[in-house]
Amino acid sequence: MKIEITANAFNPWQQLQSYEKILNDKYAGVYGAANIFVGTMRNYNEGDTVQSLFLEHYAGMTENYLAKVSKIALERWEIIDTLIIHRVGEIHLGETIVLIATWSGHRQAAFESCRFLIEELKSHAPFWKRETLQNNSVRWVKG
Amino acid sequence: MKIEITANAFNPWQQLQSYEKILNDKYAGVYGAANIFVGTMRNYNEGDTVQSLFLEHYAGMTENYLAKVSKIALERWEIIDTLIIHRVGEIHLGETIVLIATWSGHRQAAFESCRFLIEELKSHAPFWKRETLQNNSVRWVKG
Amino acid sequence: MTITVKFFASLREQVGKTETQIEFSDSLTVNKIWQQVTANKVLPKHILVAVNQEYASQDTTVKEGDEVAFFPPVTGG
Amino acid sequence: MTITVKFFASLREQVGKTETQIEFSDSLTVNKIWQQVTANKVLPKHILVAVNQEYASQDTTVKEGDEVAFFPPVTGG
Repeated sequence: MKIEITANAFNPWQQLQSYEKILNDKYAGVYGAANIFVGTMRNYNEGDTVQSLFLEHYAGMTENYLAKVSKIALERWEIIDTLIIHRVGEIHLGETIVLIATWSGHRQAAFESCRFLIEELKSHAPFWKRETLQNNSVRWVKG
Repeated sequence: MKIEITANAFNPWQQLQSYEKILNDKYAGVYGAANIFVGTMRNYNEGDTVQSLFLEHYAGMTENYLAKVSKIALERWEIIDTLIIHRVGEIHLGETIVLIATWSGHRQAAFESCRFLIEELKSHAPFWKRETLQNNSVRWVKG
Repeated sequence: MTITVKFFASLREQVGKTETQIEFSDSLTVNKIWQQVTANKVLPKHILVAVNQEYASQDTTVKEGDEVAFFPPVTGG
Repeated sequence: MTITVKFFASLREQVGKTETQIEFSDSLTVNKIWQQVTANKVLPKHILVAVNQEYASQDTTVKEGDEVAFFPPVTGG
Protein backbone atom coordinates (compact mmCIF):
# COMPACT_ATOMS: atom_id res chain seq x y z
CA MET A 1 0.00 0.00 0.00
CA LYS A 2 1.37 3.36 -1.00
CA ILE A 3 -0.12 6.82 -0.49
CA GLU A 4 1.80 9.82 -1.77
CA ILE A 5 0.90 13.49 -1.95
CA THR A 6 3.41 15.37 -4.07
CA ALA A 7 3.99 18.93 -5.22
CA ASN A 8 6.14 17.66 -8.10
CA ALA A 9 4.95 16.63 -11.56
CA PHE A 10 5.12 12.86 -12.03
CA ASN A 11 4.88 10.40 -14.88
CA PRO A 12 2.20 7.80 -13.98
CA TRP A 13 3.69 5.09 -16.19
CA GLN A 14 7.16 5.43 -14.69
CA GLN A 15 5.62 5.36 -11.21
CA LEU A 16 3.76 2.15 -12.06
CA GLN A 17 6.88 0.56 -13.51
CA SER A 18 8.90 1.37 -10.37
CA TYR A 19 6.15 0.29 -8.03
CA GLU A 20 5.61 -3.05 -9.79
CA LYS A 21 9.32 -3.82 -9.42
CA ILE A 22 8.88 -3.68 -5.65
CA LEU A 23 5.53 -5.47 -5.81
CA ASN A 24 7.06 -8.31 -7.84
CA ASP A 25 9.63 -9.08 -5.12
CA LYS A 26 6.73 -10.38 -3.09
CA TYR A 27 3.91 -11.01 -5.55
CA ALA A 28 5.32 -12.02 -8.97
CA GLY A 29 2.87 -14.47 -10.50
CA VAL A 30 0.30 -13.91 -7.72
CA TYR A 31 -1.67 -11.13 -9.37
CA GLY A 32 -3.28 -11.57 -12.77
CA ALA A 33 -5.09 -8.26 -13.06
CA ALA A 34 -4.41 -4.59 -12.49
CA ASN A 35 -6.77 -1.69 -12.96
CA ILE A 36 -5.42 1.83 -13.17
CA PHE A 37 -7.09 5.21 -13.17
CA VAL A 38 -5.19 8.31 -14.26
CA GLY A 39 -6.72 11.76 -13.90
CA THR A 40 -5.11 14.44 -16.06
CA MET A 41 -5.50 18.20 -16.19
CA ARG A 42 -7.93 19.17 -18.96
CA ASN A 43 -7.94 22.52 -20.74
CA TYR A 44 -11.67 22.97 -20.07
CA ASN A 45 -14.15 22.73 -17.22
CA GLU A 46 -17.82 23.61 -17.11
CA GLY A 47 -17.67 25.23 -20.54
CA ASP A 48 -14.64 27.45 -19.86
CA THR A 49 -11.05 27.19 -21.02
CA VAL A 50 -8.75 26.56 -18.08
CA GLN A 51 -5.17 27.83 -18.12
CA SER A 52 -3.84 26.30 -14.96
CA LEU A 53 -4.94 24.64 -11.76
CA PHE A 54 -3.92 24.97 -8.15
CA LEU A 55 -4.62 22.10 -5.78
CA GLU A 56 -4.88 22.81 -2.06
CA HIS A 57 -5.09 19.98 0.48
CA TYR A 58 -5.33 19.40 4.22
CA ALA A 59 -1.91 17.93 4.96
CA GLY A 60 -2.23 15.02 7.36
CA MET A 61 -5.97 14.50 7.04
CA THR A 62 -5.63 13.79 3.32
CA GLU A 63 -3.03 11.05 3.84
CA ASN A 64 -5.04 9.58 6.74
CA TYR A 65 -8.23 9.54 4.70
CA LEU A 66 -6.59 7.87 1.69
CA ALA A 67 -4.93 5.27 3.94
CA LYS A 68 -8.29 4.55 5.54
CA VAL A 69 -10.09 3.94 2.24
CA SER A 70 -7.15 1.89 0.92
CA LYS A 71 -7.48 -0.36 3.98
CA ILE A 72 -11.23 -0.64 3.41
CA ALA A 73 -10.60 -1.65 -0.23
CA LEU A 74 -8.03 -4.26 0.83
CA GLU A 75 -10.58 -5.77 3.22
CA ARG A 76 -13.62 -5.55 0.95
CA TRP A 77 -12.07 -6.99 -2.23
CA GLU A 78 -9.58 -9.78 -2.87
CA ILE A 79 -6.86 -7.40 -3.92
CA ILE A 80 -3.15 -7.66 -3.30
CA ASP A 81 -2.12 -4.03 -3.18
CA THR A 82 -3.19 -0.43 -3.80
CA LEU A 83 -1.32 2.68 -4.94
CA ILE A 84 -2.50 6.30 -4.80
CA ILE A 85 -0.41 9.29 -5.90
CA HIS A 86 -2.00 12.76 -5.94
CA ARG A 87 -0.55 16.09 -7.05
CA VAL A 88 -0.95 19.30 -5.08
CA GLY A 89 0.15 22.88 -5.84
CA GLU A 90 0.35 24.45 -9.29
CA ILE A 91 -0.58 22.05 -12.10
CA HIS A 92 -0.29 22.65 -15.83
CA LEU A 93 -2.06 21.35 -18.92
CA GLY A 94 -1.74 17.61 -19.50
CA GLU A 95 -0.04 16.94 -16.17
CA THR A 96 -1.23 14.03 -14.06
CA ILE A 97 -3.42 14.98 -11.09
CA VAL A 98 -4.06 11.54 -9.69
CA LEU A 99 -2.93 7.95 -10.21
CA ILE A 100 -4.77 5.04 -8.61
CA ALA A 101 -3.86 1.39 -9.13
CA THR A 102 -5.11 -1.88 -7.68
CA TRP A 103 -3.75 -5.39 -8.23
CA SER A 104 -5.66 -8.65 -7.82
CA GLY A 105 -5.94 -12.27 -8.87
CA HIS A 106 -8.97 -11.61 -11.06
CA ARG A 107 -10.25 -8.58 -12.94
CA GLN A 108 -13.54 -7.87 -11.17
CA ALA A 109 -11.89 -7.05 -7.83
CA ALA A 110 -9.31 -4.84 -9.58
CA PHE A 111 -11.95 -2.83 -11.49
CA GLU A 112 -14.34 -2.46 -8.56
CA SER A 113 -11.74 -1.49 -5.97
CA CYS A 114 -10.04 1.04 -8.29
CA ARG A 115 -13.41 2.66 -8.99
CA PHE A 116 -14.23 2.65 -5.27
CA LEU A 117 -10.97 4.45 -4.46
CA ILE A 118 -11.42 7.24 -7.01
CA GLU A 119 -15.07 7.75 -5.99
CA GLU A 120 -14.13 7.96 -2.29
CA LEU A 121 -11.23 10.28 -3.11
CA LYS A 122 -13.45 12.57 -5.21
CA SER A 123 -16.23 12.72 -2.62
CA HIS A 124 -14.29 12.87 0.67
CA ALA A 125 -10.52 13.39 0.42
CA PRO A 126 -9.74 16.99 1.44
CA PHE A 127 -8.44 18.45 -1.82
CA TRP A 128 -9.71 21.66 -3.44
CA LYS A 129 -9.14 22.83 -7.00
CA ARG A 130 -8.70 26.50 -7.89
CA GLU A 131 -8.77 27.21 -11.62
CA THR A 132 -7.16 30.08 -13.50
CA LEU A 133 -9.23 30.75 -16.63
CA GLN A 134 -8.06 32.15 -19.95
CA ASN A 135 -8.81 35.76 -18.94
CA ASN A 136 -6.68 35.21 -15.79
CA SER A 137 -9.74 35.17 -13.53
CA VAL A 138 -9.54 32.68 -10.70
CA ARG A 139 -12.30 30.46 -9.30
CA TRP A 140 -12.64 27.59 -6.86
CA VAL A 141 -14.19 24.50 -8.43
CA LYS A 142 -17.61 23.86 -6.89
CA GLY A 143 -18.07 20.53 -5.12
CA MET B 1 -7.40 3.45 -32.00
CA LYS B 2 -4.72 0.82 -31.87
CA ILE B 3 -5.01 -2.96 -31.99
CA GLU B 4 -1.87 -5.04 -31.79
CA ILE B 5 -1.32 -8.78 -31.52
CA THR B 6 2.28 -9.54 -30.70
CA ALA B 7 4.43 -12.62 -30.11
CA ASN B 8 6.98 -10.48 -28.23
CA ALA B 9 6.97 -9.68 -24.51
CA PHE B 10 6.04 -6.04 -23.89
CA ASN B 11 6.11 -3.61 -21.01
CA PRO B 12 2.60 -2.14 -20.60
CA TRP B 13 3.83 1.08 -18.95
CA GLN B 14 6.32 1.81 -21.73
CA GLN B 15 3.61 1.11 -24.31
CA LEU B 16 1.27 3.56 -22.57
CA GLN B 17 3.97 6.21 -22.36
CA SER B 18 4.75 5.89 -26.07
CA TYR B 19 1.11 5.83 -27.07
CA GLU B 20 0.22 8.90 -24.99
CA LYS B 21 2.99 10.85 -26.73
CA ILE B 22 1.19 10.30 -30.03
CA LEU B 23 -2.23 10.87 -28.43
CA ASN B 24 -1.08 14.18 -26.97
CA ASP B 25 -0.19 15.58 -30.41
CA LYS B 26 -3.92 15.70 -31.04
CA TYR B 27 -5.58 15.51 -27.64
CA ALA B 28 -3.36 17.17 -24.99
CA GLY B 29 -5.68 18.76 -22.44
CA VAL B 30 -8.77 17.18 -24.04
CA TYR B 31 -8.88 14.02 -21.96
CA GLY B 32 -9.07 14.14 -18.19
CA ALA B 33 -9.41 10.44 -17.44
CA ALA B 34 -7.80 7.18 -18.49
CA ASN B 35 -8.66 3.69 -17.35
CA ILE B 36 -6.25 0.86 -17.93
CA PHE B 37 -6.54 -2.88 -17.52
CA VAL B 38 -3.46 -5.07 -17.48
CA GLY B 39 -3.75 -8.86 -17.46
CA THR B 40 -0.62 -10.68 -16.29
CA MET B 41 0.37 -14.33 -16.28
CA ARG B 42 -0.31 -15.86 -12.86
CA ASN B 43 1.52 -18.89 -11.45
CA TYR B 44 -1.78 -20.60 -10.64
CA ASN B 45 -5.11 -21.44 -12.25
CA GLU B 46 -7.99 -23.51 -10.95
CA GLY B 47 -5.98 -24.72 -7.99
CA ASP B 48 -2.91 -25.82 -9.97
CA THR B 49 0.53 -24.30 -10.29
CA VAL B 50 1.13 -23.14 -13.85
CA GLN B 51 4.64 -23.15 -15.30
CA SER B 52 4.03 -21.48 -18.63
CA LEU B 53 1.28 -20.52 -21.00
CA PHE B 54 0.84 -20.74 -24.76
CA LEU B 55 -1.66 -18.44 -26.44
CA GLU B 56 -3.08 -19.47 -29.80
CA HIS B 57 -5.22 -17.07 -31.84
CA TYR B 58 -7.11 -16.88 -35.12
CA ALA B 59 -4.95 -14.39 -37.04
CA GLY B 60 -7.15 -11.97 -38.92
CA MET B 61 -10.39 -12.70 -37.12
CA THR B 62 -8.88 -11.64 -33.78
CA GLU B 63 -7.79 -8.24 -35.08
CA ASN B 64 -11.15 -7.76 -36.86
CA TYR B 65 -13.08 -8.63 -33.74
CA LEU B 66 -11.06 -6.29 -31.51
CA ALA B 67 -11.39 -3.46 -34.04
CA LYS B 68 -15.14 -4.02 -34.14
CA VAL B 69 -15.59 -3.81 -30.36
CA SER B 70 -13.25 -0.81 -30.17
CA LYS B 71 -15.49 0.99 -32.68
CA ILE B 72 -18.57 0.04 -30.66
CA ALA B 73 -16.93 1.45 -27.50
CA LEU B 74 -16.02 4.69 -29.31
CA GLU B 75 -19.65 5.08 -30.39
CA ARG B 76 -21.29 4.02 -27.13
CA TRP B 77 -19.19 6.11 -24.71
CA GLU B 78 -17.76 9.63 -24.91
CA ILE B 79 -14.21 8.38 -25.18
CA ILE B 80 -11.37 9.83 -27.20
CA ASP B 81 -9.32 6.76 -27.96
CA THR B 82 -8.77 3.06 -27.24
CA LEU B 83 -5.69 0.84 -27.15
CA ILE B 84 -5.53 -2.96 -27.07
CA ILE B 85 -2.30 -4.99 -27.10
CA HIS B 86 -2.48 -8.78 -26.68
CA ARG B 87 0.30 -11.33 -26.46
CA VAL B 88 0.29 -14.64 -28.34
CA GLY B 89 2.71 -17.57 -28.33
CA GLU B 90 4.77 -18.74 -25.35
CA ILE B 91 4.27 -16.60 -22.24
CA HIS B 92 6.17 -16.79 -18.95
CA LEU B 93 5.43 -15.95 -15.33
CA GLY B 94 4.69 -12.29 -14.67
CA GLU B 95 4.60 -11.32 -18.35
CA THR B 96 1.79 -9.13 -19.62
CA ILE B 97 -0.93 -10.97 -21.55
CA VAL B 98 -3.20 -8.04 -22.35
CA LEU B 99 -3.22 -4.26 -22.07
CA ILE B 100 -6.40 -2.26 -22.60
CA ALA B 101 -6.66 1.51 -22.22
CA THR B 102 -9.39 4.06 -22.83
CA TRP B 103 -9.18 7.86 -22.60
CA SER B 104 -12.09 10.23 -22.00
CA GLY B 105 -13.13 13.62 -20.65
CA HIS B 106 -14.63 12.13 -17.51
CA ARG B 107 -13.97 8.99 -15.49
CA GLN B 108 -17.25 7.11 -15.88
CA ALA B 109 -16.86 6.65 -19.63
CA ALA B 110 -13.23 5.56 -19.21
CA PHE B 111 -14.05 2.92 -16.57
CA GLU B 112 -17.13 1.55 -18.34
CA SER B 113 -15.60 1.33 -21.81
CA CYS B 114 -12.39 -0.31 -20.54
CA ARG B 115 -14.44 -2.90 -18.68
CA PHE B 116 -16.61 -3.44 -21.76
CA LEU B 117 -13.53 -4.10 -23.92
CA ILE B 118 -11.97 -6.69 -21.60
CA GLU B 119 -15.33 -8.45 -21.14
CA GLU B 120 -15.90 -8.60 -24.92
CA LEU B 121 -12.33 -9.77 -25.47
CA LYS B 122 -12.64 -12.50 -22.82
CA SER B 123 -15.97 -13.77 -24.11
CA HIS B 124 -15.56 -13.50 -27.92
CA ALA B 125 -12.06 -12.70 -29.20
CA PRO B 126 -10.58 -15.90 -30.69
CA PHE B 127 -7.69 -16.58 -28.31
CA TRP B 128 -7.06 -19.90 -26.56
CA LYS B 129 -4.79 -20.58 -23.59
CA ARG B 130 -2.85 -23.81 -23.20
CA GLU B 131 -1.19 -24.24 -19.81
CA THR B 132 1.88 -26.26 -18.90
CA LEU B 133 1.57 -27.35 -15.28
CA GLN B 134 4.34 -28.05 -12.77
CA ASN B 135 4.47 -31.76 -13.66
CA ASN B 136 4.90 -30.77 -17.35
CA SER B 137 1.38 -31.91 -18.22
CA VAL B 138 -0.40 -29.70 -20.73
CA ARG B 139 -4.05 -28.65 -20.79
CA TRP B 140 -6.27 -26.24 -22.66
CA VAL B 141 -8.01 -23.74 -20.41
CA LYS B 142 -11.76 -24.39 -20.42
CA GLY B 143 -13.94 -21.52 -21.66
CA MET C 1 -16.82 -24.95 -55.38
CA THR C 2 -13.84 -24.87 -53.00
CA ILE C 3 -13.89 -23.67 -49.42
CA THR C 4 -11.22 -23.59 -46.74
CA VAL C 5 -11.96 -25.13 -43.34
CA LYS C 6 -9.90 -24.27 -40.25
CA PHE C 7 -9.76 -25.72 -36.73
CA PHE C 8 -8.26 -24.13 -33.62
CA ALA C 9 -6.90 -25.05 -30.21
CA SER C 10 -8.20 -28.24 -28.54
CA LEU C 11 -10.56 -28.87 -31.47
CA ARG C 12 -7.63 -28.73 -33.89
CA GLU C 13 -5.97 -31.46 -31.83
CA GLN C 14 -9.17 -33.55 -31.62
CA VAL C 15 -9.91 -33.33 -35.35
CA GLY C 16 -6.22 -33.75 -36.14
CA LYS C 17 -6.30 -31.04 -38.79
CA THR C 18 -5.30 -27.37 -38.85
CA GLU C 19 -6.72 -26.56 -42.26
CA THR C 20 -8.33 -28.42 -45.11
CA GLN C 21 -9.93 -27.61 -48.46
CA ILE C 22 -13.22 -29.18 -49.45
CA GLU C 23 -14.92 -29.38 -52.82
CA PHE C 24 -18.69 -29.54 -53.31
CA SER C 25 -21.28 -28.87 -55.99
CA ASP C 26 -24.42 -27.72 -54.10
CA SER C 27 -24.67 -24.87 -51.62
CA LEU C 28 -23.83 -26.19 -48.15
CA THR C 29 -24.50 -25.10 -44.58
CA VAL C 30 -21.76 -24.87 -41.96
CA ASN C 31 -23.27 -27.93 -40.31
CA LYS C 32 -22.97 -30.02 -43.51
CA ILE C 33 -19.36 -28.93 -43.92
CA TRP C 34 -18.58 -30.10 -40.41
CA GLN C 35 -20.12 -33.48 -41.17
CA GLN C 36 -18.17 -33.75 -44.41
CA VAL C 37 -14.79 -33.12 -42.78
CA THR C 38 -15.44 -35.23 -39.67
CA ALA C 39 -17.04 -38.30 -41.31
CA ASN C 40 -20.59 -37.48 -40.16
CA LYS C 41 -19.91 -36.63 -36.51
CA VAL C 42 -22.49 -34.35 -34.82
CA LEU C 43 -21.28 -30.74 -34.43
CA PRO C 44 -21.19 -30.20 -30.63
CA LYS C 45 -23.32 -27.30 -29.37
CA HIS C 46 -20.42 -25.55 -27.59
CA ILE C 47 -18.25 -25.38 -30.71
CA LEU C 48 -18.13 -21.88 -32.22
CA VAL C 49 -18.24 -21.16 -35.92
CA ALA C 50 -16.90 -18.32 -38.06
CA VAL C 51 -17.43 -17.74 -41.77
CA ASN C 52 -14.92 -15.38 -43.37
CA GLN C 53 -13.66 -14.48 -39.89
CA GLU C 54 -17.05 -13.33 -38.57
CA TYR C 55 -19.12 -15.32 -36.08
CA ALA C 56 -21.75 -17.43 -37.87
CA SER C 57 -24.25 -20.16 -37.00
CA GLN C 58 -24.46 -23.84 -37.95
CA ASP C 59 -27.17 -22.89 -40.46
CA THR C 60 -25.15 -20.27 -42.28
CA THR C 61 -24.79 -21.15 -45.97
CA VAL C 62 -21.29 -20.89 -47.42
CA LYS C 63 -20.25 -19.99 -50.96
CA GLU C 64 -17.26 -20.43 -53.24
CA GLY C 65 -14.01 -19.19 -51.69
CA ASP C 66 -15.38 -18.84 -48.16
CA GLU C 67 -13.25 -19.59 -45.11
CA VAL C 68 -15.06 -21.58 -42.43
CA ALA C 69 -13.55 -21.99 -38.95
CA PHE C 70 -14.52 -24.21 -36.02
CA PHE C 71 -13.19 -23.57 -32.52
CA PRO C 72 -13.85 -24.16 -28.81
CA PRO C 73 -14.99 -21.40 -26.42
CA VAL C 74 -12.37 -18.64 -26.28
CA THR C 75 -10.09 -18.10 -23.28
CA GLY C 76 -7.90 -15.06 -23.99
CA GLY C 77 -7.15 -11.96 -21.97
CA MET D 1 -8.38 25.05 27.18
CA THR D 2 -6.75 25.82 23.83
CA ILE D 3 -7.80 24.43 20.50
CA THR D 4 -6.55 25.07 16.97
CA VAL D 5 -9.04 26.04 14.27
CA LYS D 6 -8.19 25.73 10.55
CA PHE D 7 -9.94 26.90 7.38
CA PHE D 8 -9.35 25.68 3.83
CA ALA D 9 -9.84 26.76 0.21
CA SER D 10 -12.67 29.22 -0.56
CA LEU D 11 -13.75 29.22 3.09
CA ARG D 12 -10.24 30.24 4.16
CA GLU D 13 -10.54 33.23 1.82
CA GLN D 14 -14.06 34.10 3.04
CA VAL D 15 -13.15 33.90 6.72
CA GLY D 16 -9.84 35.61 6.03
CA LYS D 17 -7.93 33.20 8.29
CA THR D 18 -5.84 30.08 7.69
CA GLU D 19 -5.45 29.07 11.31
CA THR D 20 -6.30 30.48 14.72
CA GLN D 21 -6.10 29.40 18.35
CA ILE D 22 -9.04 29.83 20.67
CA GLU D 23 -9.24 29.68 24.44
CA PHE D 24 -12.31 28.60 26.37
CA SER D 25 -13.26 27.28 29.82
CA ASP D 26 -16.30 25.04 29.22
CA SER D 27 -16.54 22.10 26.79
CA LEU D 28 -17.64 23.37 23.43
CA THR D 29 -19.26 21.88 20.32
CA VAL D 30 -17.86 22.41 16.82
CA ASN D 31 -20.82 24.68 16.14
CA LYS D 32 -20.02 26.95 19.08
CA ILE D 33 -16.39 27.16 17.98
CA TRP D 34 -17.50 28.29 14.54
CA GLN D 35 -19.66 31.00 16.09
CA GLN D 36 -16.82 32.13 18.33
CA VAL D 37 -14.33 32.55 15.45
CA THR D 38 -16.81 34.10 13.01
CA ALA D 39 -18.56 36.55 15.37
CA ASN D 40 -21.76 34.52 15.64
CA LYS D 41 -22.36 33.70 11.99
CA VAL D 42 -24.46 30.58 11.28
CA LEU D 43 -22.40 27.58 10.16
CA PRO D 44 -23.61 26.85 6.59
CA LYS D 45 -24.97 23.31 6.04
CA HIS D 46 -22.61 22.52 3.15
CA ILE D 47 -19.47 23.31 5.16
CA LEU D 48 -17.61 20.18 6.24
CA VAL D 49 -15.99 19.72 9.64
CA ALA D 50 -13.05 17.65 10.86
CA VAL D 51 -11.85 17.17 14.43
CA ASN D 52 -8.28 15.91 14.73
CA GLN D 53 -8.26 15.24 10.97
CA GLU D 54 -11.31 12.94 11.01
CA TYR D 55 -14.72 13.93 9.69
CA ALA D 56 -16.99 15.15 12.51
CA SER D 57 -20.38 16.82 12.89
CA GLN D 58 -21.41 20.26 14.12
CA ASP D 59 -22.44 18.65 17.42
CA THR D 60 -19.09 16.99 18.13
CA THR D 61 -17.63 18.17 21.43
CA VAL D 62 -13.97 19.19 21.37
CA LYS D 63 -11.39 18.96 24.13
CA GLU D 64 -8.06 20.54 25.07
CA GLY D 65 -5.49 20.36 22.28
CA ASP D 66 -7.94 19.32 19.55
CA GLU D 67 -7.59 20.54 15.97
CA VAL D 68 -10.86 21.61 14.38
CA ALA D 69 -11.07 22.27 10.63
CA PHE D 70 -13.79 23.83 8.49
CA PHE D 71 -13.82 23.47 4.72
CA PRO D 72 -16.04 23.53 1.63
CA PRO D 73 -17.03 20.38 -0.34
CA VAL D 74 -13.91 18.65 -1.68
CA THR D 75 -12.96 18.70 -5.39
CA GLY D 76 -9.79 16.63 -5.83
CA GLY D 77 -8.93 13.84 -8.21
